Amino acid sequence: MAGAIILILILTGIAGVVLVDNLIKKVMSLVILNSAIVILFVWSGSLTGSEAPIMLAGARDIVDPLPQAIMLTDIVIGICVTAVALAIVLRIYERWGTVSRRKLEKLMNENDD
Amino acid sequence: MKRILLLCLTCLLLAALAVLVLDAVVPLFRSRPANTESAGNWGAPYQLREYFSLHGVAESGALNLVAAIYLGYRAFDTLGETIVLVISVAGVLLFTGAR
Amino acid sequence: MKESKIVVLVSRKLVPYILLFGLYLISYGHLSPGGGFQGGAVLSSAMLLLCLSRGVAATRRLFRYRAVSAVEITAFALFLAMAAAGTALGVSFLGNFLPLGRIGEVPSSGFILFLNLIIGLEVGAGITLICYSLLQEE
Amino acid sequence: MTEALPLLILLPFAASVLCLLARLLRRLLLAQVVAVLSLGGILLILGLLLPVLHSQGGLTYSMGGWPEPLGIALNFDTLAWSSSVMGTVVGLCALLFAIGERKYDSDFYFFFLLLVAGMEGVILTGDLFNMFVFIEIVSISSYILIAYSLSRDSLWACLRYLLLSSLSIFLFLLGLFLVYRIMGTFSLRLITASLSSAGGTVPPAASDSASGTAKALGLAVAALTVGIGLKAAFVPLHTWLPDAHAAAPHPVSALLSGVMIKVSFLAVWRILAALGTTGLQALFRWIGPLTALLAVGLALCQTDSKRLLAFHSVSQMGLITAAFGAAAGGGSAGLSASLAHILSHSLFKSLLFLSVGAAIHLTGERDLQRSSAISTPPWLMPFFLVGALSISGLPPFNGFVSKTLVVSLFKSSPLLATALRLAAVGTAASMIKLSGMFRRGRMEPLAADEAVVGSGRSAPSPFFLIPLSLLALLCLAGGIAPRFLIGSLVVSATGEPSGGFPSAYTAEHLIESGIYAALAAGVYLLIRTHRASRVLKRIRDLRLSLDGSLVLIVAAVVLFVVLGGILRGGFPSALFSR
Repeated sequence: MAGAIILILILTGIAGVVLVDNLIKKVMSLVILNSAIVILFVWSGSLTGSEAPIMLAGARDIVDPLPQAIMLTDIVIGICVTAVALAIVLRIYERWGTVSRRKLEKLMNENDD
Repeated sequence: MKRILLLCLTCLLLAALAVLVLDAVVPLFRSRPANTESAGNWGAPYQLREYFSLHGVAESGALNLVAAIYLGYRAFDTLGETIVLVISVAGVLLFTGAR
Repeated sequence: MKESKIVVLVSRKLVPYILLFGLYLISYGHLSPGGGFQGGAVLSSAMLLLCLSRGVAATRRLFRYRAVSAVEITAFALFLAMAAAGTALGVSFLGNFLPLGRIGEVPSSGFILFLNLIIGLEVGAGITLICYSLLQEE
Repeated sequence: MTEALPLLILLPFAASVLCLLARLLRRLLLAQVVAVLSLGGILLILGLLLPVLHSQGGLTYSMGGWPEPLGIALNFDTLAWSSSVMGTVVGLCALLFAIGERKYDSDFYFFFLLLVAGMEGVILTGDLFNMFVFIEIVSISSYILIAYSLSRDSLWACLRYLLLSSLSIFLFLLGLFLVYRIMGTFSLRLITASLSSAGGTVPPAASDSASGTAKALGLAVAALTVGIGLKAAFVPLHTWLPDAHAAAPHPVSALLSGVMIKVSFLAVWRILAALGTTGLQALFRWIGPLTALLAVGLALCQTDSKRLLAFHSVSQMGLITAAFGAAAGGGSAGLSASLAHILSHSLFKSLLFLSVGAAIHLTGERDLQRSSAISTPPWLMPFFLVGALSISGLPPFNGFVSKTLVVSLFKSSPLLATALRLAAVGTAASMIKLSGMFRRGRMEPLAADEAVVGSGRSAPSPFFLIPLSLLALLCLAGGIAPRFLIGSLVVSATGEPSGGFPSAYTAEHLIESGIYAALAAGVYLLIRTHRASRVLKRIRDLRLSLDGSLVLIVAAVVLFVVLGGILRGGFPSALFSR
């Protein structure tokens, strides 16, 4: 079940990045992809045990803590990339007044000539 | 016309990707080895987990094993992560002109 | 935009508790779920709440831009210093050079506690700065 | 001495903190001095590490004292040494050039230092997830540096690069997940050990069938390769590079084209060496010549000087990947040719970017059609000439040596060799086209900035002269004494016996390069005709849209999985025999 959800998230994310015209929505699709990766790692780590990796008395069958730890790093990096991407999109919007990929590329090609 | 072509191509590729991923990944999840000790030389995720649950607290002094890995065993990743944060903050400030 | 009294009042009362909760998450990060990044994100969410309810300008008067940036840079420098201190004290680069203490108490686990604090401040200040610059009012 | 290893990364990090401080205090000079000092310090440490490296073969440093499956280790071997020397030298030259340009504030040096530090990290790290972190440091700082001028083209190029790169990083993470699931660790060294000790059998993963794991490993390698390969810019993944490298500030273009794409390729190299799938490596044998030929063809059509150079970066990456792929059957001749070309390309391409950048900086004109009327200062010409001769593969420069090595690998397959030779001719022809920039024109430069023009007309600024002459001297030295300079490095990095580095200066190769030059002149005259220039314009206007290039990434993964599987020939058995 969880695997199916992750697959759907991944496919949605890729399709969103590729097919959607709005640049902000493209960035949002990247966020979806990143979340899918986070869920994938944490879910697959959780298959190995049944308790949280907090070693209070009696904890024995813990889940794999490594995926959780590295996903923290991945989440922060995802936030950073998203912030930079949004700042650039903001700047592009200020300059051209549009966030549509097609309009932007048309404007760029016209300006070239 | 171009857009429809792109749409079809994307759907086709996504389907191919899904098939490839499922084909490769599903066998990995089909079974879980019962005996963790039998896994060989760092063969599977089970061994690292085993090590952390046995020695993690004593070695790092933290009850929260995620924190023990995040800041103890793999602190170098965390160092890189803070640098990414600093860079992107400086970058956002540069792009939005808020200085 | 018109200010809503309810939003202003609730956020004003809520912000200290959110900050406190963030500090709790940071300082108990090695004992219970939580940690530097999570606590830092909670800290910056308090700042985001302030920005949204009172406006960025008012928040920036309360927490100066230069002060927040100084916190961020200091935290980053401290992290590097902690990393290098391991080498200097003969442990290893990024090695835990402080005594582990009694496991289960708050002052334990050597430098993990301090790194949690540093990262908490760093993440809190960093995300606050991003909020400041992306939420600028025209 | 191993204790000095983390300093290689820590030094630029600490310097970048000082740059941030310099921004707060508004002291530009502090940032510049600190940046130069930290890169100089890295060079010093690398120099001190060389004897240790010679006596011990390779160094390993465990971060925090945690041994490898638990923690992260830095692996330092000759490959890492030579590529970090390359990165630091080019970085230092670009840094001096940036100081000479006098238009960046201390933020610029902050990002620049972190870019260099990130590349050091990618080279040094022995852990796949840590590699991801450093790749993100490299990519985020390069996004920001590309868009640093906040000009129209650079913003769009930056966003384009960001979206493509984020999609590929997603694939990299997917590959990381599979590697962790199969191998249970991210450590490259342990993965290699585990795969080779398993011999023909599959590692003991949580699978019930051997072929299932092999398939998953194939997918993982393909995803990892595409994930980093986007930055290495071989053919289906090159679409971002011309825009981004052309739009970046000149020193950043030199660093990105000179070092970053090769560092990413070295990461691919490390991954393929550890995970050992010869199928993908054999695929590079075909991708390489294709990349070289296609990119040279596109470069000939360009009129923007920096875009033309950026396309040449792609085509030279084609040569590098071709040599890497030729090593798939075993034997280290391909690997050493690949590394030799990596080193020499980083020198001459950064030289070219910096000299063209200096010309643009001094005249304010980057379009070849217009700039031929404007005269550039005459002292720039020799530097450009060294770079142009070197990239065209003419003696006595380093490009000749390494290019000859690469082409001589393809003796057995005339088709691929012909493609590489055609690419060489095209390269030389487009260099003739580019040299139009440096001719004496009728008009004096019309730069808006009076101070800039003044410094161009009188004595050249030492901040331009020193990096340019250093790079030019290294190009010349690499060509005159290849065995001594490149050869010894390459041989110890790829493990070939010392007699194995062949000499390029045979009569046959010299005549061959003469023929290239003659043909190139012919091609140049051909593309100058009226009819040809219309065709070139039409090709130039064919631009792949953003969505198209995003689709290409997904297509590349599917292609790599399928073709890699086919070339490997039978999944389970041949997979682990490297």
